[in-house]
Amino acid sequence: MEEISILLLFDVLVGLTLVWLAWQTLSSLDLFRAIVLFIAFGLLMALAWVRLNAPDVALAEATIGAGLTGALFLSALAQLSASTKRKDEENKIENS
Amino acid sequence: MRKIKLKILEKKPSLFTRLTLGILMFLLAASLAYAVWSLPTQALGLSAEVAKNVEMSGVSNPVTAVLLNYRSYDTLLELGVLLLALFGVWSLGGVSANKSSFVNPILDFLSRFLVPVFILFSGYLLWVGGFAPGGAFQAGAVLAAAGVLLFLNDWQLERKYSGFSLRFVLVLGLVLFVAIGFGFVFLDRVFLEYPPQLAGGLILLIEAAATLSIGISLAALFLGRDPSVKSDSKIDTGVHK
Amino acid sequence: MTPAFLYALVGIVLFSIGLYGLILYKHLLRKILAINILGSGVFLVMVALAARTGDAVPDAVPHAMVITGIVVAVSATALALALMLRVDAETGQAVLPEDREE
Amino acid sequence: MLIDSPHWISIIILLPILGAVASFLWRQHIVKIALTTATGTVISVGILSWQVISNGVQCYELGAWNAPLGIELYVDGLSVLMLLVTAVVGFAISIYASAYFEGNKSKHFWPLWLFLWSGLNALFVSSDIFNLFVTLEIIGLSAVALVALSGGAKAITAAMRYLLVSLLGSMLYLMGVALLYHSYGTVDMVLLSLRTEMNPAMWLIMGLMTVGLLLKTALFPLHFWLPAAHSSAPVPVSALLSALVVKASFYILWRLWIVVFPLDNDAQVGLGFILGVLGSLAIVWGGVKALQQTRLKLLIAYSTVMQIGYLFLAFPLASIMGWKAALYFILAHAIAKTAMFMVAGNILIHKGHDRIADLYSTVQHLPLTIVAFSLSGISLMGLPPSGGFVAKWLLLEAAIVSGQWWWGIVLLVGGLLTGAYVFKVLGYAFIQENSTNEPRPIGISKRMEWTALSMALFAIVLGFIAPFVLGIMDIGSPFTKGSL
Repeated sequence: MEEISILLLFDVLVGLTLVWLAWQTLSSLDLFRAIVLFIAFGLLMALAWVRLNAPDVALAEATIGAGLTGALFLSALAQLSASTKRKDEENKIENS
Repeated sequence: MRKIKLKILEKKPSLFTRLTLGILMFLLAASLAYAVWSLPTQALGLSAEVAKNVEMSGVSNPVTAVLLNYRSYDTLLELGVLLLALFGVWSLGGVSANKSSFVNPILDFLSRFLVPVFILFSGYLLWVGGFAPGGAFQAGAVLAAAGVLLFLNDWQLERKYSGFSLRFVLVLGLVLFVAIGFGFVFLDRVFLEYPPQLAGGLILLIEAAATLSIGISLAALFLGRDPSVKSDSKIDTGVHK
Repeated sequence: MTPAFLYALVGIVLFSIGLYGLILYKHLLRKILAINILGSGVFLVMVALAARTGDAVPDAVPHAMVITGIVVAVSATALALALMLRVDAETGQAVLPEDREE
Repeated sequence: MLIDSPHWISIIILLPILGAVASFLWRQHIVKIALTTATGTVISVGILSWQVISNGVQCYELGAWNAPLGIELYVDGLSVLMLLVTAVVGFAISIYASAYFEGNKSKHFWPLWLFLWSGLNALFVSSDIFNLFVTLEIIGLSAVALVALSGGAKAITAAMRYLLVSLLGSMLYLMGVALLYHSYGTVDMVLLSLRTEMNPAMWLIMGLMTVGLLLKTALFPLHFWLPAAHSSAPVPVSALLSALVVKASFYILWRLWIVVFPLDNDAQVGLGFILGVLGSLAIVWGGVKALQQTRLKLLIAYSTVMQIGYLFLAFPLASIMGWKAALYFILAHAIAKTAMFMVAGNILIHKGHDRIADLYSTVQHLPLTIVAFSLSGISLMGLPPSGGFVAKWLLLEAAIVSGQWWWGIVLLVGGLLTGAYVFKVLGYAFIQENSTNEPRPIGISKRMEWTALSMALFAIVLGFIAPFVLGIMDIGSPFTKGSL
């Protein structure tokens, strides 16, 4: 019985952290931080899948959901900030 | 890794907007919670059906049995979705190649070690999917991770492989899936029906091709453009003659 | 409270947070993150409710559906990000025109 | 016998996929491959339709697994007509596009479009609500990529907005699927129809799925993404989106309301009233906005917003005749709108712009195109003897039978608004003016003029073959509760 309640406590903790990470991902001003939080969110989701007896989904989530989606986001952000930098430099030249 | 930071200072929406939307979302969540709460405590799912037929399916991992036998049609179309996303990304032409001339030596060293490990692990996941957690999608993602590492090290696909050969590998999984699925139609079966004694082998064959295609597709999505097209060529806007 | 219902509730909350973020935030990258969180919420509901089997093996059908869903989500995300970069290149900002702040 | 083979139902899905793949692989023969695939698909759909018309409903258990474990395909009269209209429009657009696109655009257009075709066919024959989600994603992603194909800030931002809306719609729908599966243990429509019962949770599921699908169908006020997306896409794509893609999500909604949600007649009429009001607003709003437009393509796009409204007038009537009217609206609009967008494309190429006020002397240079515009306009207005007339007639009859005459007023207002914007365009096109400072108009391919004209003619012919078409609709009696 005690074991069950400890596990349930763990589940509650995972659940709350998931919600917190999701909230932080969306409300963080820094996009880089948002993406890192999103990757952490994905990894924690994988843990949730394990707890739900879904190891196949956990593997898919860790590799695709967190890993590759995260890589896609990071690469997109890198290109976005490169283009912002370029635009800033152009503006500077125009202004000077 | 280069420091990539981008602060976007959005003007915060008014308190009224946030509050109204917040209340609406709360109501939505509450009614969904009620809907979930009113469900029976015991699942009405298909566990029994899945288990009963698993011997006929050719694999013993029930999830793989669903993905590649009972509901393999979904999986077939899903391979299509992945390919379609790639068509879409390529049609956008890519903005500009991510030219990072600076290669991190640690990353370089790591990738020399990690890429073969990833490829091996991918093969393992593929093999194990028949009877334990794993399968084509997970294996494909790990394979793609190897590709992502290579791209981060400025690795480039040799020109002679980036045209037809690449496209061929990308569609291989889907085409083989259709070919095997339709092959038995000529032996008086329906589309996607496999003889039980051959199912295991056929599923592994389909999964092997799918893994390769999924892995390369995902890596290509990361690259973000058709490697056979010169990255600087401007997207042409002429639509008609 | 069983883990199944607990995680289903978490899924519902994630779904709502994702929807809130999608509507409220303007930067496209954040909108795409929001869609992903919203999707994760749906997947969590789908799999969590499949675990209402006590100690027996959970239903594998929703598991397979969610794996399908995850692959569909990554495909859509890749296309969305590529489009976002083009929006940025064409308009100078990664936001939709109606959300631009002059 | 080959023709009697039960496998055509899978061939109509596989053939376009293989065509897409082949056109992706062998780019140097892309148009040849694409047109061959289009022809093959039309023939396969024809054979399947013939089978259904002569032998009745067709079922196909994929992988020999029956529902609930496996996925079943199901073709009745409603599916057949959706498949046929997709085939007709798809074939015409393929012909048109083979002259319209070239080079780089052509390379990207064909694989995307053939995939979209496959997704549409798959959707119309599926009776599995999760499988429908996958087909919706195929349609959504390819449609978005096709909109973006024309490049430029307008099209790209429209595509971006469209993608976000489309994904949100799919996710709302999927949440409904998840809850339905966990409430009733199946995702098969036939089994669901036997098991579902109305309770508070079911109302919520219904709400989620309906809103998700309405977003994709662009019913007022959820139409905000449509005009930009449909008007900035390349012309063949605009035609596809207006004629077929919005109808796909409508089709799912329709099946769910008739088959899966266990609404009794009163609930159907009551809830349907809300949709009917939204539809009426769409008709008035879309019509007024269309009238205000100065660009032809935007005018046609707003006309789509309006025409979608008509489809929803059938919901409060909740009668077989009302549903038949909705189906006839789908068919008539699909054909007429395809013709109209082709007309816009011809004018765009010929004049280099689509400003309505500067359309003078178009009738001298492109007589066939203007005839096509007039004929498709007749169908959209609902004048006899066109397909649009049959649709309006059926709807009016159904409204009177059920004592809800007020929908008739909406029909009348809609007809007048449509008449106004059609004549506005024609009025400008007939002005004769020999201006010398305008650049020499460009001649356009005969193929493009003739496809536009044949589609417009077909929109009229649809009025004459109504008894035959309405007969097909009865196969498997898709509009009766628990019919699947």
